[in-house]
Amino acid sequence: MPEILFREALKRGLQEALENDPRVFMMGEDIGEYGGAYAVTDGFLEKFGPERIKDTPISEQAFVGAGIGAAAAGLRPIVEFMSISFSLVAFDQIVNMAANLRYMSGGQINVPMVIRAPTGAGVQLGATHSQSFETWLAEVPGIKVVCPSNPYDALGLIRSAIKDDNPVIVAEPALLYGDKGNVPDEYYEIELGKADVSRTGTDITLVSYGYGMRPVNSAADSLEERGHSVETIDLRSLNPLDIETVLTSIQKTNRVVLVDSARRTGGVMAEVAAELQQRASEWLDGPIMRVGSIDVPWPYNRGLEREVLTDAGDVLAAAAEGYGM
Amino acid sequence: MPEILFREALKRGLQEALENDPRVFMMGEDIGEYGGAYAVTDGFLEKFGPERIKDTPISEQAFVGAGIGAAAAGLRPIVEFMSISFSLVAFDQIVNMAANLRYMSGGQINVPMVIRAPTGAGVQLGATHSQSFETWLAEVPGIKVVCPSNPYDALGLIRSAIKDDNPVIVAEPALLYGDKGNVPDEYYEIELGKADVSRTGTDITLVSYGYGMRPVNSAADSLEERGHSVETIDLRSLNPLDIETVLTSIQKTNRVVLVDSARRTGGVMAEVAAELQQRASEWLDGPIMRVGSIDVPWPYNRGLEREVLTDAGDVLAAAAEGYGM
Amino acid sequence: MASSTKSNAKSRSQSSKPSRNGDSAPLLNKDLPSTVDHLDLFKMMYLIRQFEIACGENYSKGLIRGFLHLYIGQEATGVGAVSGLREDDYIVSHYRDHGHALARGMDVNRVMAELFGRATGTSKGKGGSMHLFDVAKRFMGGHAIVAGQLPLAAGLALAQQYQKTDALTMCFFGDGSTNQGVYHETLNLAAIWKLPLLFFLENNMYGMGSSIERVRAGGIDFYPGIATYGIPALEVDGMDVLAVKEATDVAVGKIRNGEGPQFIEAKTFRFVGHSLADGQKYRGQEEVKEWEGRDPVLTFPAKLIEMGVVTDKEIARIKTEVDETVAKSVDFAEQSPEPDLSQIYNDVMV
Amino acid sequence: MASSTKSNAKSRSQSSKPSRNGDSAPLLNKDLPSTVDHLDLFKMMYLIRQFEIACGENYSKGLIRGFLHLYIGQEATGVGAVSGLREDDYIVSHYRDHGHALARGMDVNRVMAELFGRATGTSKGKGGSMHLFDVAKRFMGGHAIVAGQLPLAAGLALAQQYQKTDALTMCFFGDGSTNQGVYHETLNLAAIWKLPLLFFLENNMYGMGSSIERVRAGGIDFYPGIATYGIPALEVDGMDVLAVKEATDVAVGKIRNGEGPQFIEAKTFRFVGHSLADGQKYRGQEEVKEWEGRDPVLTFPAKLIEMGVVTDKEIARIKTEVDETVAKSVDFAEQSPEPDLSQIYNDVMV
Ligand SMILES: Cc1ncc(C[n+]2csc(CCOP(=O)(O)OP(=O)(O)O)c2C)c(N)n1
Ligand SMILES: Cc1ncc(C[n+]2csc(CCOP(=O)(O)OP(=O)(O)O)c2C)c(N)n1
Ligand SMILES: [Mg+2]
Ligand SMILES: [Mg+2]
Repeated sequence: MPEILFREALKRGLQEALENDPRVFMMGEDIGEYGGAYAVTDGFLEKFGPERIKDTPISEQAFVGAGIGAAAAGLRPIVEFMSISFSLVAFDQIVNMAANLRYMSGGQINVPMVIRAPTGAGVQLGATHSQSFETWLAEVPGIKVVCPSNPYDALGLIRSAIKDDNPVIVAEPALLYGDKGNVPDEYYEIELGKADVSRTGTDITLVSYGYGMRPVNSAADSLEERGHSVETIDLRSLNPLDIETVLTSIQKTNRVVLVDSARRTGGVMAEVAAELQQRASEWLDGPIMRVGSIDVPWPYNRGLEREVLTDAGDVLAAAAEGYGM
Repeated sequence: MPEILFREALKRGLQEALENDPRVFMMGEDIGEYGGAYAVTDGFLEKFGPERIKDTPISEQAFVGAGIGAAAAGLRPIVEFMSISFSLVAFDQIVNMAANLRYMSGGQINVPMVIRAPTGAGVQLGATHSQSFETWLAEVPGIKVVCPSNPYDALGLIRSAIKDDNPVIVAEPALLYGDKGNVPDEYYEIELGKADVSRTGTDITLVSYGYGMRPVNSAADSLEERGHSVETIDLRSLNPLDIETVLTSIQKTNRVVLVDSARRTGGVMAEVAAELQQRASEWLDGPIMRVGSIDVPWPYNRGLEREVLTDAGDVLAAAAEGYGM
Repeated sequence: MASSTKSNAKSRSQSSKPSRNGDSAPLLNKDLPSTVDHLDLFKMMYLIRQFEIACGENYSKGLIRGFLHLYIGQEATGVGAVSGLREDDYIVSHYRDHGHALARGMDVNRVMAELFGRATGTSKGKGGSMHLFDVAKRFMGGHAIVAGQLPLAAGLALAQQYQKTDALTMCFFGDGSTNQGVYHETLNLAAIWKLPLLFFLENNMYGMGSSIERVRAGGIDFYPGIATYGIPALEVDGMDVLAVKEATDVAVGKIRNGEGPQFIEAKTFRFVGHSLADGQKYRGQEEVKEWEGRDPVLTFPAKLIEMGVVTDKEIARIKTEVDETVAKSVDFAEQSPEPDLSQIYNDVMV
Repeated sequence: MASSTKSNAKSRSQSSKPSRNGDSAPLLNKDLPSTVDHLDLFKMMYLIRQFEIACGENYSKGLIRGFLHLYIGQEATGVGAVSGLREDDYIVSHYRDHGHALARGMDVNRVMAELFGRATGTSKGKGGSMHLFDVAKRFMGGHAIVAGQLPLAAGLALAQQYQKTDALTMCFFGDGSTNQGVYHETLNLAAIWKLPLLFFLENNMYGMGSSIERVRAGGIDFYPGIATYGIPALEVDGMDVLAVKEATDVAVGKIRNGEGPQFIEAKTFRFVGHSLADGQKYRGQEEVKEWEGRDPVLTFPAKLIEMGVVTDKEIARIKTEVDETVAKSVDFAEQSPEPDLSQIYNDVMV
């Protein structure tokens, strides 16, 4: 299988959709002439023209809302935030409009829209630019949220997201755009709402998604070096949340560490932990261990930021504390 | 102790502050000439004048931001949202500004501001007007969030909130404004971040806050009628979260039901459950039971809305399912 | 015709204070296209009025709940505006949406049933008064976050442009909503993309308890500032249904002609409180009385009779018919079933 | 003086395209108050330029990280504007804030240390380039959400008004930020409350890769539309430090005089990319070259020398001095300790 970059995988999925479905178009700040803040849409303007690659003003509320309207009218807009940190100014449109329209109208309106946004900390952008608001959006009934951790999933998920008839948020970990991974030339999709058992094992289950899979994979390597058999689960989708796959794994391993690269408090893993303990406490050899970034605004300084951000050491410490591994 | 209404308790706290501290002033939509959407500020304009009771345009971003600026300059603004559902349009100011300013400036700036907002469902306002965004704000480092369940707490908490040097959100359950309760004439405050053991018992602990205390209290009555001794805990503060008080209670009762009137998924009780199971699993006779409103957009129809909203029956069902009570 | 109508609309707007009686501006324009049926316009205005009165009554009885915002006083605006549209045009409204919905031809029974929260309602009882929808009629809501509907309308217009139709989107909003930033963002977006979007401002002088003067710099006229966005804007007397229709025709013509977004500001007034919870202590009753003197539901038929276009009898007949329609809609709503509890889980996702 | 300066500022702004050389507008106004020290203005502009160059170098070395937005080309604007303020006035800026911070007199060493993320930085290394603060100097940030700083500035001005001082707040923002709704909300709020707020627009023709023409209806001039809010607005040549100072003096005078908010639009240009990650494929280098011909750091001292106000030597001496200051600041930053990890938990709450 050819190796490609995370950003290239996304680009391939977007390009296919633009080529195959005339209802698909894109909107966002500097996605056209500038080529996209993270170069995902580089060259699109030349290829698809300004009607389908729409550079927008710095008006997130207006252009996200316009995406919702265009979707309600039967188009399939793909809207890009330059950072999920900027999605806050448009939260009302996403939460009150995109998510509620179908319900409030008694099922009359669909909003087949994709919202893409780089997410997460780790590149020293400071408190206002390093956030992970997909954890909030994942709690809103009416929208789906996915977050890929590698190029293969990025392509598979973006394909399914674009085909889905609901609003779908694709949170793209900014630290991963330059990561490489194998992606087949043959067409495939990844069903939204299905977790991936990315490594099978019998002694402990490590669960994460997005950037969090990096510390998970590295911690899994360390644990295996020490002779433990590790199962890793990549949630891939934050809403719907595939608790079943995690439950099944725990019934085998009886140990679990939940890992989030977003802040620890209140995030996705709080929900997973709350749900697991209610449904699987009998299977567990110890408490469900939960790891996340430290609950402070993101600091700029490199050393501080790295310390705040979840790393493999944190995962190992949790495995040790919870299960003596 | 004299009985007063929830809205009168809030009013008393606000009025005291306006009388005693010239740095305190209020801003919000229709708080002046109209008298406040829920009549909390009725008569204030006449008493304190337009400099201190500022009617604002429907510009939540601007006037919340202005509150932050005024607080940074040493005043003590109290800002009112007409509904916490409308806070979304100003989320950027609250989350990126109010919460981060102190950290980003290395401790140079304080933001002693209070944001008040009616919250919650139950009066048939439909999907856009019935939300409980305090559960999100409670996850943001740098701001405090409280949510009173009765007039006594409303007064004690608003007093402390106004005196606090941090941004404090006071989420006021809209369904409670007309509730009566005993409030002493003597001055008292309630420390932010301290839960209240509002009823002591030995068999089971029911935990909630805000409107959720209504189903909790009524479920507790039913359980006691059936001969169980019930402890109830009112969190009162969502950030900081007083897990210790809940832990202490569980060590005695060994049973717990967490109750939220906001949606079940991802809310405050997910965090409480995740934390409790990690720290108290040894004390528990069964899984931590979690109850919340159904995860759908809020419907308008009365019957549907009531079914979605957490009630005493849901609490009792959880006690039965989890602990056979 | 277009240009004469434009100046007509503008001249009529010199004073935004209502005149002492409804005579100062020509109420009937003989040049009107024959397709406009004056009786239909009256009938629709009267229907809305009676519908709203019935809503108020049933709110008092507790059969309608939540927030209820009535359109009483503004009928000429909504009816005149919507009468200028084609079936394939979209309409977007805010929470004060009954008038727009009825003017669009939404089923009276089903709208009333929605307010009663019944299964037969337009949103199966899930939306309520502030969230009316009828996609078949291209009535795209009913939106309750102030100004939140504006970008949605821009998106609908964007789709119409993208699909290379000459259909357009009409978006209603109130004076108060112009203080939301997203209003300005949408004006700009519509202008740079030349969207087929008709911004329709219903300036009823108040946003809840706030008179324009208290919350807006720049006074009570909004249309002059729209030039900043390069969007043509005009003002019209919102109490005069024919003037509103004329102004709308002009703007609609320009949009279909590919000239991009247009803006109409109708000066109008709600005769009642903001919602049923409003004691109106922020305004004097003289002001309300003055505007009530121009009530389109009274002055328009009076004028029609005076000019010999219709007879007393015809008006009386229409009223009887409408009264019956409204009464029936209340019966229909009352007799309709409540939604089944299983409906809670439907319509969240596709 | 005030009124003559006003027309002066306006006349200078006829063309927003840069003139082929810097001569067309009078660079030096003999009527200037004697308190303005031309050499100080030059020195500050040169300091900012050299500081920014040093930042770029240390970014390449990986010693400064995150997003880095340089002020190169816009020095005359920030220096001219800030030189018109008193010590008790507040300044609020956006992420392109180094120039404003230095012009305000913030410590060069500590600013550089902040960019290096060191414990000695103005925010102890927690804020970085986009989040500079110095409350003692009333420099209130450094804000990285586009337009998010505007309501904060309104609040500071509100406090100044509430406290019945005649101090004011100056808020910088870029052309791109006017497309955020909150900008409009703030203009309106400032106007209805008559806040002592000076809106200072640095129109550098681009918001990241987007030229104004592509993202704004209504063209490249912003100041005319401000009349909609009833706020006096004027345009000034942002490449001419004295013109900027004059315009600022006029606006500041009016504000202290109780006339409410004022608005200045300075036409300027960044000679470099939006941030250090910008390849500038969205614009031609001729345009950049043209503006570089008006580089205030070159044309201003040249003019001073030509007019005999200073000598070559004095300029050279200043440059040497500044070069040393900047070099020292880099040394200071590099030698400063990293913050202790315990600092993570400090400064979250009081
Ligand atoms: C963002 C937001 N803020 C506040 C409200 C509460 N609110 C509902 S209607 C209204 C007044 C709107 O006035 P206007 O736009 O003039 O419309 P009108 O009611 O006069 O038709 C307010 C403040 C809201 N729904 N949304
Ligand atoms: C709400 C928001 N959207 C997008 C961005 C990303 N962004 C940062 S600066 C910028 C361009 C701003 O341009 P302008 O206001 O003209 O200021 P300049 O950079 O030219 O000084 C953009 C789009 C942001 N920081 N915040
Ligand atoms: Mg109004
Ligand atoms: Mg710019």
